[in-house]
Amino acid sequence: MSDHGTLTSPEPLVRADARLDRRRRFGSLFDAPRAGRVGVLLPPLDVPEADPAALYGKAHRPGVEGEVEASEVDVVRHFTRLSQMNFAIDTALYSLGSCTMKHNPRINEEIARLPGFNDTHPYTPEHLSQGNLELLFRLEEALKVLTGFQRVTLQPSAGANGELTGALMIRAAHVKAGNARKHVLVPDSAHGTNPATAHFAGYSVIELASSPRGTVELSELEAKLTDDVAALMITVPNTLGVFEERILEIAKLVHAKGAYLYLDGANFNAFVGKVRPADMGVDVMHMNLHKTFSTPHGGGGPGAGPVGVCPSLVPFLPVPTVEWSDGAFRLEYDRPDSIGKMRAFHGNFGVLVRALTYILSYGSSIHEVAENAVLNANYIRKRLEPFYHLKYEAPSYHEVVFSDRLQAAAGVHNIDIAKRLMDFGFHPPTMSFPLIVPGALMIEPTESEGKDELDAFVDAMIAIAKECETSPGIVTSAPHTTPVGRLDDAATAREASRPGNFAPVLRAPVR
Amino acid sequence: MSDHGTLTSPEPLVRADARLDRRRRFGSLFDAPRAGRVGVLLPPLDVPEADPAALYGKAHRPGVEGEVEASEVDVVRHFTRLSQMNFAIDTALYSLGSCTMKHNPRINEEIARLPGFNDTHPYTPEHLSQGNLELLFRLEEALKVLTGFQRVTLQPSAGANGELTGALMIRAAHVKAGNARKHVLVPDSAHGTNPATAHFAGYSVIELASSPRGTVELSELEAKLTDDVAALMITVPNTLGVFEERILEIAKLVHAKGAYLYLDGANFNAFVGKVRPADMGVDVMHMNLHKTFSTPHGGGGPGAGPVGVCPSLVPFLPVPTVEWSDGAFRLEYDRPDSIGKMRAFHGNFGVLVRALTYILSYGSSIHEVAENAVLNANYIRKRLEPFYHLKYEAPSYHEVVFSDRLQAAAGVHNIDIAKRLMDFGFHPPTMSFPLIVPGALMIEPTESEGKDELDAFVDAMIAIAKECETSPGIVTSAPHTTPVGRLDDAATAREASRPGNFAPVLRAPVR
Amino acid sequence: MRYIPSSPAEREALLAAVGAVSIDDLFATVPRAVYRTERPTLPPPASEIEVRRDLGRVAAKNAHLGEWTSFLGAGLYSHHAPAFVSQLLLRGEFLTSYTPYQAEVAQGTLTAIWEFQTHMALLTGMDVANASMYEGASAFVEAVLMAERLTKKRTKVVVSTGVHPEYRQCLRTYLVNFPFTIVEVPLGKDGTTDAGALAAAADDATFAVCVQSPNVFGIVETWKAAADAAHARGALAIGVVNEMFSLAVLEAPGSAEIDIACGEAASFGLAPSFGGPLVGFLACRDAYKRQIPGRLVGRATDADGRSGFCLTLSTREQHIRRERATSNICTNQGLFALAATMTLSVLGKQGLRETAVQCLSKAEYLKAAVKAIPGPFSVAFAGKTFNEFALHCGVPVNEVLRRAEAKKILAGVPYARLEPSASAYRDLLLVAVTERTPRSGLDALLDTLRSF
Amino acid sequence: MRYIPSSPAEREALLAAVGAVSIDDLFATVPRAVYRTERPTLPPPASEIEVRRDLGRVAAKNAHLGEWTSFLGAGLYSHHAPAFVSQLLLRGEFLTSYTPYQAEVAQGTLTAIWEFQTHMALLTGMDVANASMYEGASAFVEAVLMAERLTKKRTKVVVSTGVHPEYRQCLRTYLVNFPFTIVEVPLGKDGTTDAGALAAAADDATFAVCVQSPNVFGIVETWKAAADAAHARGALAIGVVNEMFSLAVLEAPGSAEIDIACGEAASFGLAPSFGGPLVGFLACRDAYKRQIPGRLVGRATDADGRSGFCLTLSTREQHIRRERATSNICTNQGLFALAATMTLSVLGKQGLRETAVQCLSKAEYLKAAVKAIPGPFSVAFAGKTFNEFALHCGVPVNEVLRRAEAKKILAGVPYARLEPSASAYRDLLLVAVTERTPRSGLDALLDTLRSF
Ligand SMILES: Cc1ncc(COP(=O)(O)O)c(C=O)c1O
Ligand SMILES: Cc1ncc(COP(=O)(O)O)c(C=O)c1O
Repeated sequence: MSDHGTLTSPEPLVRADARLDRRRRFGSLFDAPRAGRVGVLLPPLDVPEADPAALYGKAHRPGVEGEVEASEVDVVRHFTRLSQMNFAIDTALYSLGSCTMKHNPRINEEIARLPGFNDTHPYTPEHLSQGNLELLFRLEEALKVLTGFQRVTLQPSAGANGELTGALMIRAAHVKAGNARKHVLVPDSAHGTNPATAHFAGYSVIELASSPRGTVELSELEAKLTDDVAALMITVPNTLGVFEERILEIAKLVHAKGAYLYLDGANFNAFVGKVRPADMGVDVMHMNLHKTFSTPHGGGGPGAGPVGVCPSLVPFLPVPTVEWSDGAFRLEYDRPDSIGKMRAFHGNFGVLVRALTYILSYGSSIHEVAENAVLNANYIRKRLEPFYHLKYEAPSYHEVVFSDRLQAAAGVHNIDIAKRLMDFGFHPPTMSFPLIVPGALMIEPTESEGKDELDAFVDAMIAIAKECETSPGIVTSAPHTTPVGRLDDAATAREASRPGNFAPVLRAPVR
Repeated sequence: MSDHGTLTSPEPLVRADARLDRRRRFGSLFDAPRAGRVGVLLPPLDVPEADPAALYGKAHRPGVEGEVEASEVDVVRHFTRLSQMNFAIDTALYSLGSCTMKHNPRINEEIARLPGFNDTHPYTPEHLSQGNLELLFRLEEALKVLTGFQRVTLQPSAGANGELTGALMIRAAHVKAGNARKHVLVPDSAHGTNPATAHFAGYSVIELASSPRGTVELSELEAKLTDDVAALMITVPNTLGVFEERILEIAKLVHAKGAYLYLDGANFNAFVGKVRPADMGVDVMHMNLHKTFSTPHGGGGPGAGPVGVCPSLVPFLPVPTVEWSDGAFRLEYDRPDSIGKMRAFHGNFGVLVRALTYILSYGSSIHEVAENAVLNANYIRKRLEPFYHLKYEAPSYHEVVFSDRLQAAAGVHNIDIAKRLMDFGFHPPTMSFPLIVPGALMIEPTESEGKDELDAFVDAMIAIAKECETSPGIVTSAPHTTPVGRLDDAATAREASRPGNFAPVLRAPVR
Repeated sequence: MRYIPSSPAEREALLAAVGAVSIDDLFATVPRAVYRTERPTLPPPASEIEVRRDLGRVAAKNAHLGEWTSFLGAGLYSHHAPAFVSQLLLRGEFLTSYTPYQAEVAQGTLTAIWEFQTHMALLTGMDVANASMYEGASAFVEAVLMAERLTKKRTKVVVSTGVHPEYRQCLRTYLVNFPFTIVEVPLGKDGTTDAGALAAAADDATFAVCVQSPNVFGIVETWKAAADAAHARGALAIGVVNEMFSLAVLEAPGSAEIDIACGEAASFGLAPSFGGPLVGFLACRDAYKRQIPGRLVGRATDADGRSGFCLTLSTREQHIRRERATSNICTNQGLFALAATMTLSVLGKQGLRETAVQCLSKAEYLKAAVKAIPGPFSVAFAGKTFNEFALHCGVPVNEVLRRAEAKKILAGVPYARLEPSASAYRDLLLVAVTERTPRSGLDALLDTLRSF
Repeated sequence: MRYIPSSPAEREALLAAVGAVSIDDLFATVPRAVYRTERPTLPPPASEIEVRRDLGRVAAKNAHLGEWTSFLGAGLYSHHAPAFVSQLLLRGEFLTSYTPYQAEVAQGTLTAIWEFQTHMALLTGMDVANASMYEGASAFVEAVLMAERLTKKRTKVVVSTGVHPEYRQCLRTYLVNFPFTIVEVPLGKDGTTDAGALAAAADDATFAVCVQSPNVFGIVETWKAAADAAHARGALAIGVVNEMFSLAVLEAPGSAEIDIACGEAASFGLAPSFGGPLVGFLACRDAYKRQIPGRLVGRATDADGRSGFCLTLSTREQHIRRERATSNICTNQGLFALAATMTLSVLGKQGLRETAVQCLSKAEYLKAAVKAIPGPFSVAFAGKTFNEFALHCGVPVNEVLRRAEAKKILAGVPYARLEPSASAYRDLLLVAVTERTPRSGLDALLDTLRSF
């Protein structure tokens, strides 16, 4: 019996007949009017009851019309049922490239939920928050060890927010040096947040066309690297999974022009413990703790985007920093060149607790993360190369980007392959970028997949490639086993056909 | 759009074609040999390492051959995937009669997990366990209020264990009075644990045939109530959901013979807060905290089966009891007539914490539990009566027992209806008893179902009744939407055909 | 390592399959000068037992709200967190999934986000809301930038100083590189933003007028004053809320002609967690939806007519629009938007209202009692409040804190901590209550004040 | 009430549908004399906020193992509980389902039970194991009753006094009404059950000979002695284990001719929870499986050949066989059998062994150090031990406990607490360690002993 995690024979698990399948469907809690139902009890009011109508007069609002009315039972069931419609890392390999969907250890959740961390207010006096400050201090120290940077700010709320923090520091440094400069260079393979960030930092974006290897073309860089360039934002390995072999020369060129080298550290998972970015000449880099450092993605967030900086950028770090002096930790606000604050309070603290827990768990073995992430991606590449087109052939690191070129001939596109993969029980690859690979299938297995799961995934991808030849209709009409069929297509199509007129239903109506 | 929790149109959610459905199946962790995988790290050993081989010599065992080898990732995924194959109260109405599958509030879980409760050892000195003893004391007090008994022991591990505790106390009392007596009377409608318990207490069982109303036939009782009868074990409301209207006369008859009246309190949910069993003349009763008091059933357990007793049985309670004196709680072992201990330590303490949490949450409104449980069962009865046969027509309390009589004509049996109900998203009713209703469908909705969910369930039952007429094959071949089809049939059949020869596969082989 | 499934033998098999002799082969394109062969200088891997011991000790050094009576607020309020919420958040299907790019396998997340959008829209009285922002301050900044895009070619934003100082500080940080000026309008004697000053500050170059209510001193503002000031000049009015329960008893910004509402929704059951992760929100009129930053979920139907949810209007976003996107936000606060949604669902209409009335009542009780104390304390402003107010201290604020700490009370947030430069407010202590603050706690604080 | 979904209006609709005017109508067959119209005399309903406050204070009165260094064992040992276990146990699909009577909708529970059975069988070296018993003591009683059924018409059970006193006490409680005699065999000088005495006590009326290893004093017994004593007289040998990690370094009962193994499996990551819920187990040779008490899960295939799991051999059970059932057990310890299964899965072969070696090493360290202390303490027995040993105290045991408590140490379990009547053992303190006990804890206990 080979019943364990491998693919079944094509025999159906669910009988086919419409008459046989009577499963219930559940929509939104707002769909079912349950007037008069109650979900919570409060303690009896132990002070005289104030009358808001009398107190506020005209400004009084009698309540929130349209809000849910439900019992605790209704609510627990609703969200339990909802969850059952999600794919997740906890259920199978989640190949969404660039997102580093790795195992999220449960000890992280436990530690982050300790009341001593979780139930503390950010304005608690410092002498009563020494544990929290120690945690921040220790995480910064660990990230300094791993990156080689002089200091690391933990404040940014996510990767993109870290990018902006970095860009603002760069700009502040240039301003301080007398010239803000005008442009930021961004390779055409970059993630969308990079150009967006540059824009929000007040820079215009100049795109660098990639070399045939998918990396930065040095001649292109030199051509565009004027005195008006504030920084080059690169990603290493880049979104093709390719390492910038000539990173040291790139850094030299950039520095020679007085510009800064920004590293998008979203792909730190490919080299954590193996290379310190500061050693490569990187001046500033954000890390996505929700990628490399295993904090859960939570259906879209939260994340945390600490930013490490070289010595010359230290004065510009956001306030406060955490300092140790006279036997105590304290928050330092007195930093005259600081860019200020990126958000209220001290960052996504709970995410930081999880990340430190993870770093302590790996400790000095953390380079194994990178080693196995790269090994797994290469294994997938090797096994799928005969079946899917690989536009860029440079060695892969943590991810590999195929395209649908071979399948497109039969009218099957990356989106179809992605949807069909759902029927096989896997989360699809990333398709929205890199833009330089049309029909991209960006696959990042991470280190937390074992050989058996990699094989199951590869077998599914191969089976689909074969289906594209033998019965492409099955693929283009996929998925067949999910609670709903394709929805986004409809919306996107409608939007495209009536740009500006498309009116999606963004909320429940008030009854 | 009517998309919320009601039944869908017969249109299939899953496409039918075998070629379309490629879902993965997962078996047991023991199926997949993963030699060399590691799931935990221990702290480095901080004392000299002992050599078990040298120490134990012949008795040394080098390890446990055949044990799992898996990474944390494998294990988390395995159990997540397993869980997804279960129906549960948290997903929908769970009609399993007699089991009182009610909402299990999450605050109970939170409180039971407080380290002050959860991480305490039973042999911690009493002065360092005052909180635990207080909890036991308060729960006993609350159960005394609800039952009217003199005392309640919290030690029994589940309902059946409570029954045995009660039976042993009864026997001890008779022995002390000079005659252990020989028999226990048990109605033919009783749950299987009742006769089994009587047997394990050293009594022989005499069955009482039920009246046409499904209740105790007083003439039958009088006929069988000899001086050798130690006790009558009844269930109120009984397993038909019918209240023993003549309970007071029954009690009088039993007491007149010097016998004890034992109440199986599994159905306390039907009258908690409405009737105190001691007021009805009951001498001893167990409660299933995992039923009436909402502690989770956990896929089969744990439960807790506290037993309340009238004054004359108090001396026989298990040791220890919890007493309050001199400003402290203490465990009292010095009870010379005690039956002894029913288990190690102090009972299923964690379950007791959950039950007290629940009782505090309802407080003086706890009678609403019974009121709504009975209301819901009656609503189901009313709506299903036109479609299913009701053998006993006496008023229903917390549950209603239909039979498959009408459907059996078309060759459809209770088991088929049960399996088909799965396709509609509900857990089937109980079928294994009461034995006096052939083809029983014992339905207990509990108070924690709202009108909408009751309606959805009823609609499904009605739809199935109609299918039995129009397309019985769909019902007899159900379920169609579950990860596996019927398994138990095969095993049961094989066992029946080769009694004593059937060799089920009870474990994984050692590779 | 327990988080890396493959055994050494399996890793060898993988290496062999890719045709590599050693792991180093896979890193061949890394410049040798920076390729590290020694292990990182971190301590050895820690077991769960050790991590629990180590970080458990660290956590124990903090004063946490389970053991202290807290009057801390100032933008983050500790309300009731229903027990089921944190337990359901642990479900792997929620916890370990990502942005629902693939709708068919993410209906759970998508439905919940759509419900979050609905809740935020209902509470603020707006037409639409997005899938979440990082937290209140950055949501505020995004709202201001959005207003700028919507009005075009204007350069000035008018901000009440009643807006939380950290929010204003963030605005300065984010706007420094744009040719915009920020004009801050001071508060009047009663603690509300002076309507005249607001109107005066707004001119034809103004793209937004921003107020917060209740403001940082807990004072209820008149939304209409900001709306009028803005609309008189063709600007948009932005309403900031960071105590969302106030919206169950106070006029919604959307009902008072505010154009964009934004702020912090952590009041809905989120643990304070030293200030994050929280959950920002941004809601607005339907006409402005194409300038909303961040994700949006819409309801749609599939080819077979089944209703479902999917990401929509994505062309606003960075992954499509790149440098012309409405924001650079990508990862948001999904899990905590879900937590707030769960909490709101179980609170419901009635729970929202009851909670708000309790908060209000407790604050009123405290204010009345403070006024009755003959000592050096007074309620700083006459304006109406909800669950927080500024206590004027005639003795050093730190002395008040210290005395309270001795009784395990966190008496409040010194305003000086938020804005050290605001010397006029140096003697103010912000005191907040919620439905979790028991009368005994209120009385204990009053006793402390009476001791002066 | 929040746990009762229907609104008052819905309840009215239900009442109307059933044709009742009031709820009282539904209770018409309850004798009026006992039907209560007043509310129960309990306090008013408590909110989550109040329950947390109330029971949080109660819990805080206990000494818990997170804050104390504990050497408590005596049948219940606090081993490492992997973080994921308690989180996955909260999944409603596990938590809020019941006995998997309906296999098609319970494959999760069934698979896990089957794995539990496999783990127990592997550890004990037996062929089969059941789905769980309540806990160790009742598992032991069930094993004895099972042996009686298997041997027929015999009346005597021989039990080593090395079996946990509470287990023996339970045996007396359960057996009192049967015509069976219990013969207890004392321990020899070295703390093991005297093999000769065991053989002598067994006769042709004997149906079972029972030993525990490690026994209640932590001493490793020789299974074979019990097996020989039993088999020489046609009786069955029962082996009790309540420190399951010992089976990773010590001979399995099933490899030493023991017929039935039973005991407590809480060592696999269960919280002590003041003694319950725990998880008992019972394993035996294949030939005896039809006399096993409680549930059994088997692997089977459905009509389409798909592999699955279902309850099997149910005709042993009370719901079918009634008074002739092999036990009256119905509800068992499902969720905690699952917890143990999860823990065992992640420990795996290597983790089991490593944990056992650590336990052994720490106990040996402590024993050696005790022997080196010149004071009034000694190791009571010369027999080999695993992770627990009996410390002979030349000073009052309670004085030792008290001094340790001052350092937040729970020094051990006084044997007198388990069996006050055993005056020969009055001066013994049972001292247990696990892999969670750090060296610093061991040394702190030693310091306390040295202080005498
Ligand atoms: C390459 C790259 N850069 C930047 C980001 C933005 O990070 P975040 O989503 O945390 O804002 C991402 C992830 O989404 C990414 O993959
Ligand atoms: C009527 C009745 N009596 C007794 C029991 C036995 O209780 P338990 O399963 O807790 O041992 C049950 C439940 O299973 C029951 O329904």
